[in-house]
Amino acid sequence: MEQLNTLWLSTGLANFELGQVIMMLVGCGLLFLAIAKNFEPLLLVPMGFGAILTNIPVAGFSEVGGLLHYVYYAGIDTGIFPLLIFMGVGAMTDFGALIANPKTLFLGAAAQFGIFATLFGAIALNAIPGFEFTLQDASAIAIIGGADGPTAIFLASKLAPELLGAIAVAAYSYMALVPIIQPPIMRALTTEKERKIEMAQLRHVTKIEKVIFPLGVLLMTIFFLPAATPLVGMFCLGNLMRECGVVDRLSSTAQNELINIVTIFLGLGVGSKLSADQFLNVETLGILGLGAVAFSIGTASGVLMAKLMNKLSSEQVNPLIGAAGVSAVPMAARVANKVGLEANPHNFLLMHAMGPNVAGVLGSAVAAGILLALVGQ
Amino acid sequence: MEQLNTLWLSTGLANFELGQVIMMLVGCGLLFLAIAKNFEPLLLVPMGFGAILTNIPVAGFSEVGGLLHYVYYAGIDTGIFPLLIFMGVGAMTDFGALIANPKTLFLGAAAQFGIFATLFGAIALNAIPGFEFTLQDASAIAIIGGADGPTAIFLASKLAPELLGAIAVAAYSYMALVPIIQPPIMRALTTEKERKIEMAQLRHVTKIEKVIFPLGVLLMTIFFLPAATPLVGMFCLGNLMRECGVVDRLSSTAQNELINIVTIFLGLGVGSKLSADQFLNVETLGILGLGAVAFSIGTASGVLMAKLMNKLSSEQVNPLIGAAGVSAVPMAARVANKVGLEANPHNFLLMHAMGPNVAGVLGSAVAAGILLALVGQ
Amino acid sequence: MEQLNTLWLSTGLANFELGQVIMMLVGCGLLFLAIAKNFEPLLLVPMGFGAILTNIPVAGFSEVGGLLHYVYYAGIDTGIFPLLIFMGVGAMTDFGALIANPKTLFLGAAAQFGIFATLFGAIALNAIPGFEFTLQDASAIAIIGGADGPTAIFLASKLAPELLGAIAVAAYSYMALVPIIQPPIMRALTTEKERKIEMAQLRHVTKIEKVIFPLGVLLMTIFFLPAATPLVGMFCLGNLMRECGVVDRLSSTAQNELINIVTIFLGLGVGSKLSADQFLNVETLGILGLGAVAFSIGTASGVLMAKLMNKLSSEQVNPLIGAAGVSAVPMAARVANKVGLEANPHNFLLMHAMGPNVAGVLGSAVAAGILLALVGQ
Amino acid sequence: MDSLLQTFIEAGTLMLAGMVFVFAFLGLLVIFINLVLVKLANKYPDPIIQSKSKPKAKKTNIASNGVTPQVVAAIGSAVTQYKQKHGDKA
Amino acid sequence: MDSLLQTFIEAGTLMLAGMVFVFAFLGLLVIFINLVLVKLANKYPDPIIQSKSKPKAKKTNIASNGVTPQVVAAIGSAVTQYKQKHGDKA
Amino acid sequence: MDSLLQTFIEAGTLMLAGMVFVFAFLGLLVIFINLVLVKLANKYPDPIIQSKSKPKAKKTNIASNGVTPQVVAAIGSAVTQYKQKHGDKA
Ligand code: NA
Ligand code: NA
Ligand code: NA
Repeated sequence: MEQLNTLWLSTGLANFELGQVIMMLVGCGLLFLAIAKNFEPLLLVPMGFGAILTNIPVAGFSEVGGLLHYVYYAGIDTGIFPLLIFMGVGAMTDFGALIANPKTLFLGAAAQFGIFATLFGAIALNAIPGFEFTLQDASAIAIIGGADGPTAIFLASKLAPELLGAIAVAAYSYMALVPIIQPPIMRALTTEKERKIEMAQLRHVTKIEKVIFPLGVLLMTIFFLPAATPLVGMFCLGNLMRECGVVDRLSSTAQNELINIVTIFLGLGVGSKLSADQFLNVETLGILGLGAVAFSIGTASGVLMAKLMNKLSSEQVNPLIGAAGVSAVPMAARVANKVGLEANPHNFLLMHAMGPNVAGVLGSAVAAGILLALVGQ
Repeated sequence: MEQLNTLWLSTGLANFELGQVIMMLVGCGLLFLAIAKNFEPLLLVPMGFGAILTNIPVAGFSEVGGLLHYVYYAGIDTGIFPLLIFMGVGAMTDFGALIANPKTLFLGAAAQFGIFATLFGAIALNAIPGFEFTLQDASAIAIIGGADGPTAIFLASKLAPELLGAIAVAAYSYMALVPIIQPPIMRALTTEKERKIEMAQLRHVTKIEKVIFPLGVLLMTIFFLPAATPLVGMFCLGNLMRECGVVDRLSSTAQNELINIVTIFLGLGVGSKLSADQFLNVETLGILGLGAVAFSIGTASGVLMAKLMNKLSSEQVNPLIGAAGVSAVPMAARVANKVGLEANPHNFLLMHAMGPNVAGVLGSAVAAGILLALVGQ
Repeated sequence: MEQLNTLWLSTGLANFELGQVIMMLVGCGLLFLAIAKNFEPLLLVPMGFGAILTNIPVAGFSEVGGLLHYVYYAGIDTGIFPLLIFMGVGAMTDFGALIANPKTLFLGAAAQFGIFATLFGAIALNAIPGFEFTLQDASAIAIIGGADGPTAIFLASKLAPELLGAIAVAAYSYMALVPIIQPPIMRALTTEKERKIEMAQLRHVTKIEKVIFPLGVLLMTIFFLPAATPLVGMFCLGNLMRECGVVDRLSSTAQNELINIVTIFLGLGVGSKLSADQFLNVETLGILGLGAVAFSIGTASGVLMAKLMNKLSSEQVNPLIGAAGVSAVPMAARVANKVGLEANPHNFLLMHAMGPNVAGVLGSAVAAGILLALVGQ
Repeated sequence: MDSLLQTFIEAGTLMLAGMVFVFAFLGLLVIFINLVLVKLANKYPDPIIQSKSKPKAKKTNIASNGVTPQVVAAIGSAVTQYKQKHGDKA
Repeated sequence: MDSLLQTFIEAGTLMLAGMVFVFAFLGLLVIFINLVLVKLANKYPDPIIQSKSKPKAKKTNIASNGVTPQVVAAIGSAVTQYKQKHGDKA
Repeated sequence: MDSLLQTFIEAGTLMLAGMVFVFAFLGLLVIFINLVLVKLANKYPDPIIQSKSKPKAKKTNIASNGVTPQVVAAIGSAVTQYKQKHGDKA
């Protein structure tokens, strides 16, 4: 009898709290978005699952001795997992389109206005009772506008670990929503004629350019923004391994097995931060709202920058590729391509949009470094 | 001269103790079984090797600073390695046969009687002088009857780490001996006519059933047995990654590179517990004996349950597939198929036996959770 | 304004020290050698990159909380990474040529004279003011003569961690320089006639010999030199997994994904020891000089041993394969083959040179064990 | 001896509670499958040409006989070219 | 309210400094590409038959149509053998 | 200077002891190979058609010329089919 009572007391049913139930539903919601709607499934499947596990009563997944506790503290609190993901992403990135058309770097730069405008907005939210974002919090939230998952997780783990769950959810959700968020903004800010602009074919980029490029980026980051070197450095290491041609087996492992292993653990670890007390509050609503604003502003800034560049230079760029500057590689570039095809069925913008797209990755890593340097500690 | 003396004193010959020599021979025995007899080689090769390494005098593999020390404390003491193996096994498991014929779950449940009867037997052994198994010890030993390596290692690391080596040896040895242990029991408990029973072809299982199934299993475990959620949760995560169809690269890595890497370390770490003081005692003999009993009882229970089901229902099941309920995937299912073919050369039971086989995995994870909930701490 | 000042103070430009700049140039030099000259790129690319990262001011890669700090202390200080590399190398090594012609073990033994002569030389350098190598330091330096990267890193991490960077640079550089260092020595010590010696075809080696060989090597190491068992043990584990034929998936992972992952981290971690204060001193010059001496002496000893064996036995060996005894697998064997072809275009020595080549790996692991046993602690 | 008896009783209870729980749990799973999954299967049947099963089938195809459709196509084309080059008499 | 204003000003400065820095940094990269990389590209053009692009091309070839040159060769040889065996009338 | 001499002697002893040990160790390995392994090889020779070497050979085969036996079979079959379809005159 006592045994049965022990067993009953050890069940989930006897120990559930409402918050845990809600957070499990949130986890199920993430799984649904990932599996049924194909929303960034590689991260959202383990993350949604991690959210369920961490909220199981009694089981103690995220307490000392629990699996997710180890995963979080060994991999995310230290920054190791996002940095390894960044190395893998670097090994997957081809900077050819960017090197062939360096002007697109300005589009990637302009799109970062989404980050900094959101930072301002997050502080402004403090005027509403209930919100009390510090500068650190606001910076971690603003980076959602960078549309780059590992960058957001890395920065949030350094500046506002208690917001990490909500920030990651927002970042990956909006990245998945890029095909829905961006097109109306792109169409509203451009004329039919602009969307029809065809761009010159990109020049051939030689091997040596691709090898020296990551080293040059790293060198400049070292000179001007050491705080960004963890992110930029690991990214450039991955890219150098890809391009140098003498360590193909390392590059392949970084792009495949290593990034897959780390992605599973990163997702679980981020999911473990989706606990009721950290997620179920008005701040999460603020984060979700600000994230949407950040994406929209970033998209608009990229498009407007392209239009400005067309004013200043005779060589015309299709302003649609400016939207790809938010990063969200390669989704944003595909969106630019698709909207372009609607206006001109013979106009393939994909390769041209890859320039601002990868520029956006660098841009948000730089922005993260600036925020770390200015509001870190 | 002094140098030569130092060198001599540093040799193994000058430092061997008898127990170490014997344990090295045990390690060599495991290697022999693995390589020459094909006994669960994936785990027994690293485990036998680990047993040799850990018993080398002077070298200190399992002392602070030694490789096996790190492997054991980082991966097994924390439970991380068995859980990752379980995730990989989940990603390899197809629940189709089980979903198509859910009644086979009862066969998987019945076979767990091997575990609980052995628990009783282990306590009974205390009546013999020399045996002093606590309830924790007895539970860790009994789980051998679950015929599931990672489950046994996980439970033993939590309840009786000092018995871990012997338990793992017994569990994997008997899993390898399934083709020898099971057939006589199966034949003794069934009539020729029963062994000839042909079963209806399994219905087609849709994708959505396979996706929802692991979530349903997890949900029920959360409700009724949170203590089992580490094992069941990681298993279901692996299975969900397999079936959801949107994270194939993660599923593939979990089934291949990640499980391979972890298997090497798990084997080495378990082998590091095969030290003379923990293995060379009468308790190990008890464990080996109880393990054989557990397997036999589990097999018999599965077969008898199938016969009982045939009495109660008009839809007949071949009782041979009941033996597959002990798990030992997929060996036990193959044994059922083979014994079935002897009686009826046109009767292929393999797919039907996969149902109880994977049910047995769930069943022993549930049993492990019950033991953790009732005697843990 | 204050913000801008903060930003300026956080730049690299405001914080650079001369030593850091020089060490970054050293890192770039290693990258150049790896990429443009194909010098052991698998290790030198991550190592050169690690050298750059660790010397970035402000970023703190190698301070508590930095990525390279974790990598170094978790993987190199513990010895785990070199041992895993050694396991992978074992899984890649075919001892067939050695078993078929066991005499070549003496060539591998002779080449280790490079190690012990260099040990003597390093102590001798203490006579020059500015050098103060302890026996530990001298031993760690001398192992460069073993021409085996992971062995050198493992020994240096145990005996002289503050010299690890310089020792790894020297070891890998000279391994890459084998095709330049060895041929003149080989030609100088042999006559045209000797270089033309053709060797009998190697006998077929059976599977059981290949399976038992690593176990025999391990057994002898346990008996006579337990201090070498970490290195030799992991090597033999890898080799056993390769040859036993029942764990091919583990062997494949050890040779590919696992060794690739570990190589990236090993390189980064070793690179993190290339800091100005530990590298920019006269001792590094001594290490570089002694390393070259060690390689040359090892090469010469191997060749001379082969000539001595020809004097003592009627069965002739081509003395060129003696040079392969330094290990540097498989480069040294290829060099022997190439120099042999110059003298006799129909004389393919590659397979014959693989015997001393892999013997050299065992030989230097044994030498490392001796040094650990005699001067360790 | 008394404490042994007590342990026995404890072990017996454990055995009973355990088996009851295991059967109850897996029995609930049977109900879950029969009620929930079967309904889901009827409501969301697999599309006739599954987008996912296609590449799988292709992979199996390659794995089982090592010949891809492309190879077959290439053979066809090679035979055709050969025919044209050599003036087929058929 | 005062502290809110101060935070606003801080946030504004941050926004300004950040955007200036991002533009400056990526602008310098533009200069780096136009000055350094383009010069390097002129000085060290890719060899006409790139040693690296060859295996890549091969891989793509296999990936895109699944037929390796070896298969084509094998087909040719099979056709030849068949011709010889069956006495070609062409 | 005295301590230097002492270190020299120590290094010399180390050199001697080390080389003796290395030669002794690898020499014992020679004996091990000649006595144990060779005997084992005679007692347990490889089966003539090694079960393990078969897949290996197959792999090498694929690796070295990219043509699997299946492809060859497919070619044969394609040629046969072509012959049948077009009415072989051979
Ligand atoms: Na971005
Ligand atoms: Na089981
Ligand atoms: Na060597």
